[in-house]
Amino acid sequence: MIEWAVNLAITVFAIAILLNLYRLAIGPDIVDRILALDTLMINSIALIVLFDIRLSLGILFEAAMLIALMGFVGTVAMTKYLLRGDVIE
Amino acid sequence: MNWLQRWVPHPLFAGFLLLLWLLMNEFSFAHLLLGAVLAVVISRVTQPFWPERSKIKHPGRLLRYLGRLLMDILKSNLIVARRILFYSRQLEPGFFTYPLTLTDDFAVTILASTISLTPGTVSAHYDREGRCLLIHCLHLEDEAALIQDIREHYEKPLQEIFDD
Amino acid sequence: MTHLMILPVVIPMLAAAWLLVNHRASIGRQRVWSIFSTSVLVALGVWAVVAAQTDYHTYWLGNWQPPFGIVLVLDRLSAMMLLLAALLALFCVLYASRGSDREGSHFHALFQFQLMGINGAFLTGDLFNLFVFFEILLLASYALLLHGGGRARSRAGLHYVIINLLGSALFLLALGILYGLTGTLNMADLAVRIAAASPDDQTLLKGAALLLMVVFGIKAAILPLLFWLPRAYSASSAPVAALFAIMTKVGFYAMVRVLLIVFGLDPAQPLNAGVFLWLWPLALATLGLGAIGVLGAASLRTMAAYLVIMSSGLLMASFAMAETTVLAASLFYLLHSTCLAAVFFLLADLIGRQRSDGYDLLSVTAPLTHRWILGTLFLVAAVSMAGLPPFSGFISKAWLLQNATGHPHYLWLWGITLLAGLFMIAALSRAGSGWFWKPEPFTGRQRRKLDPARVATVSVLIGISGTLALFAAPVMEYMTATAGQLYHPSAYVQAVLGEPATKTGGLTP
Amino acid sequence: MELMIAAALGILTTCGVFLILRARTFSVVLGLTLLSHAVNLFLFSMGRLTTGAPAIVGLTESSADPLPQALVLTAIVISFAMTAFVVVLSLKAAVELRNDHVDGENPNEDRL
Amino acid sequence: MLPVLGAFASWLLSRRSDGTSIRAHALLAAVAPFTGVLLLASHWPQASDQNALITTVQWIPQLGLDLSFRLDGLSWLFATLITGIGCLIILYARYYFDGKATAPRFFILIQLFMTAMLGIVLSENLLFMLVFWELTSLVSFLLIGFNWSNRGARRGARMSLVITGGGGLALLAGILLLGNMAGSFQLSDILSQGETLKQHSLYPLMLSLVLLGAFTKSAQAPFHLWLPHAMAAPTPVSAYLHSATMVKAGLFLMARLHPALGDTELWFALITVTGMVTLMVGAFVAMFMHDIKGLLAYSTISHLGLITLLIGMGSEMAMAAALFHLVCHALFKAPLFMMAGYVDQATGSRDMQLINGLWRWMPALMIVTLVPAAAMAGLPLMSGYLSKKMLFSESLLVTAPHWADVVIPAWVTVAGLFSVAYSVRIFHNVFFNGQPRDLPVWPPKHKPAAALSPLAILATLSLLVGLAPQWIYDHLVHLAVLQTTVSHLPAYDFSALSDAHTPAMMSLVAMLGGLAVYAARKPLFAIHARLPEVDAKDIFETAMQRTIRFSQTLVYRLENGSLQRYLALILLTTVALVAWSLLGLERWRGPVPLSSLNPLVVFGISILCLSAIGVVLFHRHRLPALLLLSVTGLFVTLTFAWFSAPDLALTQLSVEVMAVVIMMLALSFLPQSSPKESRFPRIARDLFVALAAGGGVAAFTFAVLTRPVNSISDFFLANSVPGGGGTNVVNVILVDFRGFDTLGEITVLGIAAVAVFAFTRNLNLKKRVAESGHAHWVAEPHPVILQMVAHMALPIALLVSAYIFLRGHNMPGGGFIAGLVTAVALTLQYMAGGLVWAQARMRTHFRSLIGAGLMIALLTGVASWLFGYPFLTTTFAHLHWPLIGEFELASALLFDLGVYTTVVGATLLILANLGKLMTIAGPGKEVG
Amino acid sequence: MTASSMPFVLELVISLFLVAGALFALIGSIGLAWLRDFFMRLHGPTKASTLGLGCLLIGSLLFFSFQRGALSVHEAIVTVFLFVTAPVSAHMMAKAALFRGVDKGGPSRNYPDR
Ligand code: NA
Ligand code: NA
Repeated sequence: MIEWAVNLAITVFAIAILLNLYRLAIGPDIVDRILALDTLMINSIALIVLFDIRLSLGILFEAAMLIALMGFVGTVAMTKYLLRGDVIE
Repeated sequence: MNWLQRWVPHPLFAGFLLLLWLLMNEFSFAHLLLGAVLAVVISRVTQPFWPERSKIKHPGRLLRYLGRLLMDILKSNLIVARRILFYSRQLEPGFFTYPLTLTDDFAVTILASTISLTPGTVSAHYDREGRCLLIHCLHLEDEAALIQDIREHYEKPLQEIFDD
Repeated sequence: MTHLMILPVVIPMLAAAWLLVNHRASIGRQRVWSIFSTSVLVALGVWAVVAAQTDYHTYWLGNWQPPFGIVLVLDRLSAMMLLLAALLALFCVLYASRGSDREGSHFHALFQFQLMGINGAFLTGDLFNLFVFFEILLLASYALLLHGGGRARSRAGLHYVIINLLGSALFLLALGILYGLTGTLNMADLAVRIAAASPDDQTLLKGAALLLMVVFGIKAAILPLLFWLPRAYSASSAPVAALFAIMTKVGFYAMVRVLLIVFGLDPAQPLNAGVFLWLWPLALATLGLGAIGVLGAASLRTMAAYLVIMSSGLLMASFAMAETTVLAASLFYLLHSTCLAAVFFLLADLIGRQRSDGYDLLSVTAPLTHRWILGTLFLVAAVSMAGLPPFSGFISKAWLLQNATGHPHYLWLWGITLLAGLFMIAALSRAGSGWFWKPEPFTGRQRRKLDPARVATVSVLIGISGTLALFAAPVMEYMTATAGQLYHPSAYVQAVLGEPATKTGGLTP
Repeated sequence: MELMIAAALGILTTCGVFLILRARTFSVVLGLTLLSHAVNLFLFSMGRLTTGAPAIVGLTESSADPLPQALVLTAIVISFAMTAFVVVLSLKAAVELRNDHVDGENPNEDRL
Repeated sequence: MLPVLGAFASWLLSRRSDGTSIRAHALLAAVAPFTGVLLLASHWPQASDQNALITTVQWIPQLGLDLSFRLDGLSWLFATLITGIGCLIILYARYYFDGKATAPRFFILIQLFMTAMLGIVLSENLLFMLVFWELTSLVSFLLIGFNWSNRGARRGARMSLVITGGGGLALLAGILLLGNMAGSFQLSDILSQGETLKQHSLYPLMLSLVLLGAFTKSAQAPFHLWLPHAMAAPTPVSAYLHSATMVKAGLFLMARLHPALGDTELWFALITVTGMVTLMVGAFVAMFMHDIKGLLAYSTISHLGLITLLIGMGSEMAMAAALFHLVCHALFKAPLFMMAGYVDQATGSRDMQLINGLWRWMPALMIVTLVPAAAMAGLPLMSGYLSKKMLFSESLLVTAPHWADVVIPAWVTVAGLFSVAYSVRIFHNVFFNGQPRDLPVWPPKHKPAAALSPLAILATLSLLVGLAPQWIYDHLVHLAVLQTTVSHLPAYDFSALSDAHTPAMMSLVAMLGGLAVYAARKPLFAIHARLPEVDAKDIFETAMQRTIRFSQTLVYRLENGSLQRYLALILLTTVALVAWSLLGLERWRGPVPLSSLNPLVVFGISILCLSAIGVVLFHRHRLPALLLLSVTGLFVTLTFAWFSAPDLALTQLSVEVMAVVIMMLALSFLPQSSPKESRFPRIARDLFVALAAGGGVAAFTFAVLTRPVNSISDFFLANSVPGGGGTNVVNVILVDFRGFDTLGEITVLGIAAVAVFAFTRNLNLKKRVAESGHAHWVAEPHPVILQMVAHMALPIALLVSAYIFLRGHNMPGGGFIAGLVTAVALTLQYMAGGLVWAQARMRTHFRSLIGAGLMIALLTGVASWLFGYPFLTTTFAHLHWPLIGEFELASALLFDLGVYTTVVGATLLILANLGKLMTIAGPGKEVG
Repeated sequence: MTASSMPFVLELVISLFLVAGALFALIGSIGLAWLRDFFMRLHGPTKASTLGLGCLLIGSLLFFSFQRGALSVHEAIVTVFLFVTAPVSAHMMAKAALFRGVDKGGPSRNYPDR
């Protein structure tokens, strides 16, 4: 049952990712794209976690952690850039 | 206690780090020792980066607050899901300003995060001088009721935790 | 296994790291450390040349046996290159220490990193490790190229960097193909496995060999790949450009090493034959273009850059002849051309500083001070560079042409080389007469002082050219033995892998 | 799957190469990044592709080839260093040359 | 013979220190050649012996280049001429340079030149001879450019160097071929192999190259152009180099090699025709020269042509005539040049239209000039008469090619006619022909009578030759002739010559015709003046300029500063070469069966490709392109994660984010978007290149993936735990098996950071490219809420990186990733709190951190020496301590610490310095 | 996967968490894709996706805790991290949007104008 659930979840997340990409592609504003990317990051964490379960490895936690950290930092950097024209000032 | 304060400026946080370390690793005496060392070293090294003078007076109440927050998140997520899926056309979004009574920046941060996490609202801007939060609401019906709700549910408890 | 072998990498790296840790040290102290480190490298180079006379020396890094661990191999070629690089670097660092190291930040640290990269590239016996050292030496060279700043440097540097990044990508592609088909990275092991590969695989491997030729060709400056060079070299500061004289030679070295060892083990059907087929016309065209560029150059630095291209063309063309004796001669020519190219870059600066106007532009006629000393230096350098007797230029060119006669198409090499020589004579005589004869005597009130240390550095470097000619016989003996060693890859393989190379199928644990 | 991977690497390479042939530094940097992705994936796939078998002793029965992974790791780091360098360099060039073209129009413009 | 060289060397050294009077210089300079003459005289017995005297010292045996000298009749003759005339030239120069500061330079150079010339004629080894050959070109370059402030001198010098130097290169090729064919460069070996050499298939090429060298040196048409312009040199130089010595080097070479290479049809055709053309061109042009030295130069060309013609005929008698005339020419041409110099210095001009009737002012000069001028005209009783008659008689003997038997005699007669005309002219025009006109110096300055002595001596010698030809021939020339021919002929019989009838008739015709032509000079000059003026120097300069301009254009067109072009070229070359190499591939698909498709992989890979294409489509809009690039990076990460490479996934991800942040930092200085610039053809070209490259990569991927491989990786899997002490094999490879790579990798990172520091240190940003927003109230520099969370995140991130660092040896992670996590967390502080705020809280300098990290890694490696192991050997131990339990200590961990430290330092150094560009820290202030 | 040895209830719970998480995330992404203006779109991802991932991570936590026989809280750390950072990301993005005047004439009332 878990396998079935995992596959379903993966499919759903894949659809979610496609929706994110759709938003990323059409924008219209750059902020929309950033938001889409941020969401995409979260959904990829989910994919990574699902890989981990599906492959029964239990070693992809750091990857999930890192995507979370990096996604956050990336989003902050981009928004700061939009706000200030610079990232570090 | 002077030396302790010098070595462990944020004992609470150091303890949190140690706990985190033990959760990440399998428990053993070696890890306890290592975790303690890391907690002390890291909290000392990062001390200069810490926000100034925010003191959590009642850690217990904070835990209770977080627990309630979790439930609210769950509950209101369902509401938002319903709105997004079925009523997206009827939504009447809008901004409103929430006047703050909290003064501590850290407390305000928690409040703003709470507002963002609870569905329907996102805090968009914190005006430090004007002492207010700019909030976007997915479905803005009654502004006053919403402000009252936030004040009762979240701001008051936070005020108690940080107690100023 | 002597630890001296790793020192050419460790010493400069240690020096560089130390310079970074003490980044607040005064420039004087930085110079002392840098010069000291470089001098140690010269001593190590001498040791290496002496040690390499007897046999191959290998060094197992991390005590892991090849092909699993990375191995350093010291043979005659790498020893000679180590010594050459160290000597050249010593002159460059001495010259730079007269002031140009102050123009930007961390000259000496970057310089030492550069040496580390170069020496590592010479020593390593592992193809991926070669890639890593290439990156080190390239990145350091990017930084050194831009040392001092300025518009020209920025643009030339940008081009140089981007082209070399493309080169690095191609290098990795080639490495991927090699690993994907043979499952190993050690050059000796690769040689064994490539020789034993199925004909079908060998076709793909030949593709990898050509990719590598392009990669090394970019660095060594072969015709359609070299257009980054003139500006990059002419834009950089004099001591850096002088050090860069060895950079194209690193490309050449890698070409020789990889094509002869990795793709040349099977004497019946060496895979490198296909590469030589292309290398030959391209290198000849390079030689020709270099000659045209020398004639068309607008400044002495640009001219020197084209001289570098010319010498690269000649080196690669002679290498493409795939004969032991020719390779020996081209190695001798390598020594000569490296020193002389460096001399020209330094001379351009030396002269430029003494001219009242135009720096080293050929189109500008400006009075200069110390006409006699500079003129004499220029004359001697030009004579040697143009291949006129009695300096190393003549000796090396004559030997090269003479040894080339075994090749069926050697007359092409002869013709283009000699024509290039004529172009060089025309260009250099034009430059020299325009600078030293044409202008009025210097009348400016402030007589610029000629830095005796800089002059001495350049003079000694020129002196090397004379010395090379005077003691040509023993040097040629060394080169002949070196070329012989290179055309005997099975000995290399045996020295590295410790068992007869005739065994096919590679090694498995 | 091999065909799919090959096609993907081909597309990545195509995109990267096309971008490095553009006339602005930023596009070139983008292209180089894409190209390095392609190359890294290529080198990685040269150890053959396996799923669910990380090269950790004792975790699974079979194991992926660890060597290309180590190589790619090195390559990633190096290309990161290079990217940082190129970005700063193109910034410097853009500031000093007052435009971000990589095409030199006048060959004599900055010979000196 | 070595003392001669030794004398020069020591002389050159002593020369430097003394700067006294010109007399001392000249005296000193004369010592060597005079000694040389004496030495040569003393060696006459050996030279007259048929066997050559050979001395050899080995220099470069590999090259066949030995310091080897040969003294035989031919070299003796030339050496005597060189040293003898050299003495007189020095004597002449003593007066010529009187009171000039440049005299010492002249004496140095003339000595050097003499050495080189002697080297040419005395070398036994042909390569060694070439050394001297080129040396003469070089020194003559310096001598012609002696008056360097004169434009003509510089141009003339360059021209002569290019032509003779070029000829030298051809000669080098020829000699190398010759040596290769003969197996030696020693003359004795070569001369003994004449037949073999002539049979060789490369003989024509070799001969052409050698002759090219000889012709350029001896100013044979069409390479004669340099000689007239070499007249810019001081007159002693012209008298010595351009009449007696250097130009004779080519003749010497031809004579020297004649026994080995001569007597073939090719030899005859090449040399004779060249000689004939030169003879005529020189004689004809000389007639119309108004410059005395110009006339002499062209006459020299003509005479050189004549000698060449004789050598080309190749018979014993012709050879005898050639060498005899060579001696005669040296003896009469040198004094004529001296006369020209004398007149030039006295009157300040060399124009014969101005100089007239000097006999009244310089009667002595007139008298000493009479003999050589007459000899040049070939008047009876003069040396020139005899040699010309020899020529005429030889010309009659040539019958070999059909055309030659009439053409050559007629030709030489006409040339003789011209030579009479110009000889008469030089004498008559200078000393008679009315009054001088507008001379710059008037009245003419006089020199001491002794200044005429070298002229007088040479004139006397010339006269002697005319009077006693047989004696001179027997004692000087005959020995030389013996060396130039194969057979051993009896001595030339001059009495037989005087009986010959036809030559005498030809002489008479030439004489009368010459006088007639001279008489008709006025209308001839008028006709000549109307002809378009052709200045060889201009032709040469124009040709030179054209070549240079062509080179420049070509080079600029190729190296046009377009990175795109360079890259496209590289890529096309690569594609073409690789495609060529794969032509022989039988099948792309290897034996390994294809694996089935997984929908997840299809999904991921598709998005990877789509996002890459998206980057291309959006590339002109910076920020969206960057976002799409992030997506690409993310999916590369996911690919690594899926295909069993967790370490790679972690690294790729962290690196990606850092790279994007860095790009964004830089982006604020670059234009936010760029206009559409490329036109369709350009895009099509780029698309083609890109598709070709992509296709290549795809093809290789497919080909390799479907083939089996036997990798060395099993060793790593097997030895990771027992040998490296870690279960994460990738990490063990990184810190142990291939730790050397990692050492290099962090070095690269360190260099990049230091370089970024160096670049940004003095970067001046004039303007800030910020967008003009209308709502600055939201754009606080450091949003409070962000600050709070960022600060909280730092210790947690540090803890996580400690975790990742420590377990990296056994699980995915390691120093590099840990370092990046730390760096990212610290970067967050910079973003949230600002550069100044964060920098104030940093307790170390990043550069020190980089250095320290590198040193930790390096010293960990060095430490293994202490235990007698090679660099970077690791060790590990499982320790058991009470209470703590069992734990592992690996030296690799220390190495990894170095990696960690370097990564943190490098990343932050880059970020902080990029960040500082727009802050109050500003340029100039160091950050990190 | 070692699901066979797992108690059914646990399996069910884990599956529920996984599927619920996925659905929440999907709703968030649907919101992102379909809602009318930027500020509305901002709500979906910051909450629904975060919660969805939270559910998923709890599922994973349960799965690996059972598999290893010990509490595995790594996922919890990720969850906490996400819950802490998501509001800040949203805050920053909202600021940026306000700064740029995104969707100024859009459906959101009381658009602040200072
Ligand atoms: Na990212
Ligand atoms: Na977020």
